[in-house]
Amino acid sequence: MDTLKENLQTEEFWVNMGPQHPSTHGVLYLEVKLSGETVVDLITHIGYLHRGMEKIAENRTYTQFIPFTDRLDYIAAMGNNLGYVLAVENLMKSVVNDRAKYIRVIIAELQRVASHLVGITTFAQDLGAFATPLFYGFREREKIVELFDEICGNRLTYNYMRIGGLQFDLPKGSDEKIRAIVKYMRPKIDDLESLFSSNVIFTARTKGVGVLTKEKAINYSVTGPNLRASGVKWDLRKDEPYLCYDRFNFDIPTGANGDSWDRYKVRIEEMRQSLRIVEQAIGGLPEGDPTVKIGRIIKPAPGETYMRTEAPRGELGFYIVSDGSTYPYRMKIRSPSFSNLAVLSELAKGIKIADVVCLLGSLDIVMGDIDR
Amino acid sequence: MAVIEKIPASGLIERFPGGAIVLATGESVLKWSKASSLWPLTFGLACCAIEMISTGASRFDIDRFGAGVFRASPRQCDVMIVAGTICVKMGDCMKRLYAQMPEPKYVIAMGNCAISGGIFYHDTYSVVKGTESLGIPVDVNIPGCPPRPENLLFGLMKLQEKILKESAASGRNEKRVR
Amino acid sequence: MVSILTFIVMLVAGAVVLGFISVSAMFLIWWERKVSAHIQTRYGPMRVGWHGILQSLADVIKLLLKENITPEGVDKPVWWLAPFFAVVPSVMVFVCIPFGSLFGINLIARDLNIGILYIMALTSICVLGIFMAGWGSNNKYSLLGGMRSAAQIVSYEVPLIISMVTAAMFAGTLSMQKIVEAQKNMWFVFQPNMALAFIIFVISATAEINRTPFDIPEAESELVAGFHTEYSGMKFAMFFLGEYTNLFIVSALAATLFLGGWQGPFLPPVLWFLIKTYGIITVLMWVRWTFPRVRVDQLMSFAWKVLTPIALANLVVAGWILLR
Amino acid sequence: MKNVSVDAPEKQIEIPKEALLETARRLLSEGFTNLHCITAVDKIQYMELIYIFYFMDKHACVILKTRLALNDLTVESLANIWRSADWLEREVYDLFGVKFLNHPDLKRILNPDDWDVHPLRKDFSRPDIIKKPKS
Repeated sequence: MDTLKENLQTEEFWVNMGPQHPSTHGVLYLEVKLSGETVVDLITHIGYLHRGMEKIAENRTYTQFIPFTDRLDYIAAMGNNLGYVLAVENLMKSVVNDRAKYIRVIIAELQRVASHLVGITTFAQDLGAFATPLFYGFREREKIVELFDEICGNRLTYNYMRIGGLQFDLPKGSDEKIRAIVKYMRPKIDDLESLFSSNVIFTARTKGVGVLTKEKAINYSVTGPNLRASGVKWDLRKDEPYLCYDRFNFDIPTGANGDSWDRYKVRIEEMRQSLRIVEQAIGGLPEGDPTVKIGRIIKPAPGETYMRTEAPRGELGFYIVSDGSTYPYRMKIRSPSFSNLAVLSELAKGIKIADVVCLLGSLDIVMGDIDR
Repeated sequence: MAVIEKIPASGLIERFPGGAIVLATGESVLKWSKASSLWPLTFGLACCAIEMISTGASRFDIDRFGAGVFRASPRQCDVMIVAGTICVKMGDCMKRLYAQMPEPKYVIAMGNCAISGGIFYHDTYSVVKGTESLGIPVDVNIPGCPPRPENLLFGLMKLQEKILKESAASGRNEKRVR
Repeated sequence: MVSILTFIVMLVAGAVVLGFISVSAMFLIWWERKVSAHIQTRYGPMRVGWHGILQSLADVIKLLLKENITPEGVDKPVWWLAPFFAVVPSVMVFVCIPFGSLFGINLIARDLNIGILYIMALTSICVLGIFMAGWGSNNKYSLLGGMRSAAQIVSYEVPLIISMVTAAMFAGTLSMQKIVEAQKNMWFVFQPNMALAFIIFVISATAEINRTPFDIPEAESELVAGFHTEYSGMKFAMFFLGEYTNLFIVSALAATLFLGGWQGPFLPPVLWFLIKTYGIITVLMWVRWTFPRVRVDQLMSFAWKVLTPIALANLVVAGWILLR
Repeated sequence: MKNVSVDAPEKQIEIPKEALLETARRLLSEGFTNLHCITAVDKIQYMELIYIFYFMDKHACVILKTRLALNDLTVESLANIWRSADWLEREVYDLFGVKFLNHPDLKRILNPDDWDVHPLRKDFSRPDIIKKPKS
């Protein structure tokens, strides 16, 4: 036995996950040091989708940059549109009329539902439930995408919000369609929840995996559903209401343990709350003309602004420095996934390689958002 | 082992009466099989990847055309759907992935970014200006930002047409990196 | 003269078996794509033939045409032999699977009197193919996949064999044909402790053939494609062939050992056998497209801490029932 | 609409770069536990670093600004206090070339490791960049 022990050697080895890997949500590159199945060390490499958005912003007028925000977090393009136009409006101190605000809220919340549907179902895909939940999620998402397609003419990159309002008003009859979507979506969300929550394997794979404590989450500046899953009741829609979120009733779901299960649960619950907001907003939709009133050339006074909004993946901030010209002098995009991903390498240490995939899926990152 | 260049013993078959017909049928069967079983590589780069998944999902269902088997390993794929912006850092990985695919292989450039850099053509320092500028030959370009799933399906059908037109043995002979 | 005739019969039988295996595997692949598609509310292959029935044929011809890459740094003999090791044993198992009878001929190549033993011996070799593929590929994903597969199959073989032994005990024989005949009056699955054995058998068989929720050797979201990451073209097709042949075998075994094999009223025995087998296969597919994957440590503890004790207890109960 | 703009003057503190670490520690002890964002602005004559802190329970926000001379782009790192600063500082280093002292792992994050340019500086140019014609 002793000679066997002398002759046997174990070796830790590095495995490269990505940039092309089925579960890295795009082009993330993880260097994982494994001892058997257990992760000893994990190094995250990003930048494989770095498109230089911040440099482009310096060479585009304020309006011209709106389409680029679509391509940041491409699963929730409307959320980015909204964050950007709010930041510029904040810089210009311009006010938007009520109808535009309500429509923005409706659109942003429907986008949140669509984004979480993708987030949850890709998470299930990462856990090995191959394709079925993903396709269910996409089937449901298709309803919302279809509506957006009708409203603004594109399925994924909308370019709908404008500085000072919206590109178009809602087309005729869309409030009925939105109501129908809310009605359709509620039982479907219950379905999805029962598909996952009542599954023993799903529960066993997610509970207690990748625990992110409250303190750590704040220290890493993790935001969005991931922060709330760690038990911090923090949602900009409630805590620093922008648009007209203060007029609606909704709850902020929080988790208790901050594990993958909680992150999934919080997202499910958030979808329900979003539908609640949509329902209230569509009920109280004021009359008016939400289309843009500000002229084509936008020239904010010199100054700086930082505006953050609650995008589906967390707090999306735009730091805009204006020098008084039609081009921004500098634009920093503080993207939620960037900070959310930073936590991965610490949480991954000591867990199994299969759990890394689970953890990554539960953080729900989008590479376009991280690399910009 | 090389690709099967042509039907084995084709010279011999041709000498028999009616052999040419057999050969022609055989060749069209081979082309048919290549065209109706295009397995794509799971290679989502950016925004277009979401539309690629949508194309695979219930509503559009790329599997109807036999192209629904998304393989994660480049060794088992036939077509690389370049779905998204190619960045400088990713360029080398992409070349390697393309080289790792076995012949015959095809490339679909999905979206403007994959064709030319698209919306990121100007003013940026880290975007490769399209798939072809990396030296990867493209069979079908699908414009759009992102193209709708219908467009991707149409592009796939165009690729199938192209395969059915070319001779069964055609393959590109690049130097391969293994 | 007789020996030549026997030889010809053997050749024909071999050709029939091989033909059946490949057609069955192709059908199963198409069936799996259709089942999964309908679970996912889509159609699946539609364009080649009626409802895409020729899809697998197109896939196979295409894979035959593909370039066969041998990556640098592979352990060549091991790498080349692995696909054969994955396929050949499962083909050999067909020797003693009782398909029933057609026009008075018993459709079983050889009714070995140690049938179950023979099958178990051969199915254990399949893991060798997977492990060789993992080891020879010079790829860390493949290596991990191969290691996982070895650990998994060794663990799940224990409950699998124990549950098969339960059936053999009730039948009082190891011969497959006789086991079927022993179920003439009642299928084994209708006895409570045999029903338990059946469930254990199906679970561990799912693990044996690496299907979801136990598909950790090829776990796509972790290991890209697991042990066959580096294989292309025909070698990859052979792994697929092996996988679907194994799927057929375990379902056929479950049908034979617990569901009365080819026994059944009205319909010809062959049809009964195929209905039962494909029924079980469809259930396994349903499971595959519904469940997530378990983690490797959960998988192991489930085998050793849950399945094996239950199977053992079940065996003891079966012995007590028989001795009573 | 409650204004979440942070450009109100009382929320901005401009400090010399030597005082950064000390100020940051004081902010932490006062309850500003969340270092939300770090960024830089190339003001051509000097480089401005911007730190955004949040006190989540009180909804308070502080923006720290510090100026760096172009010939001395070094500043003390906060990554050992706030883990979120780790990647954010690496990003600033990558895009602007500001060196953070005592950073645990200061290397490029977005751009390829072998680059020696810092693209978000105003004087950055590369021959392969195609300028968009101004309309």
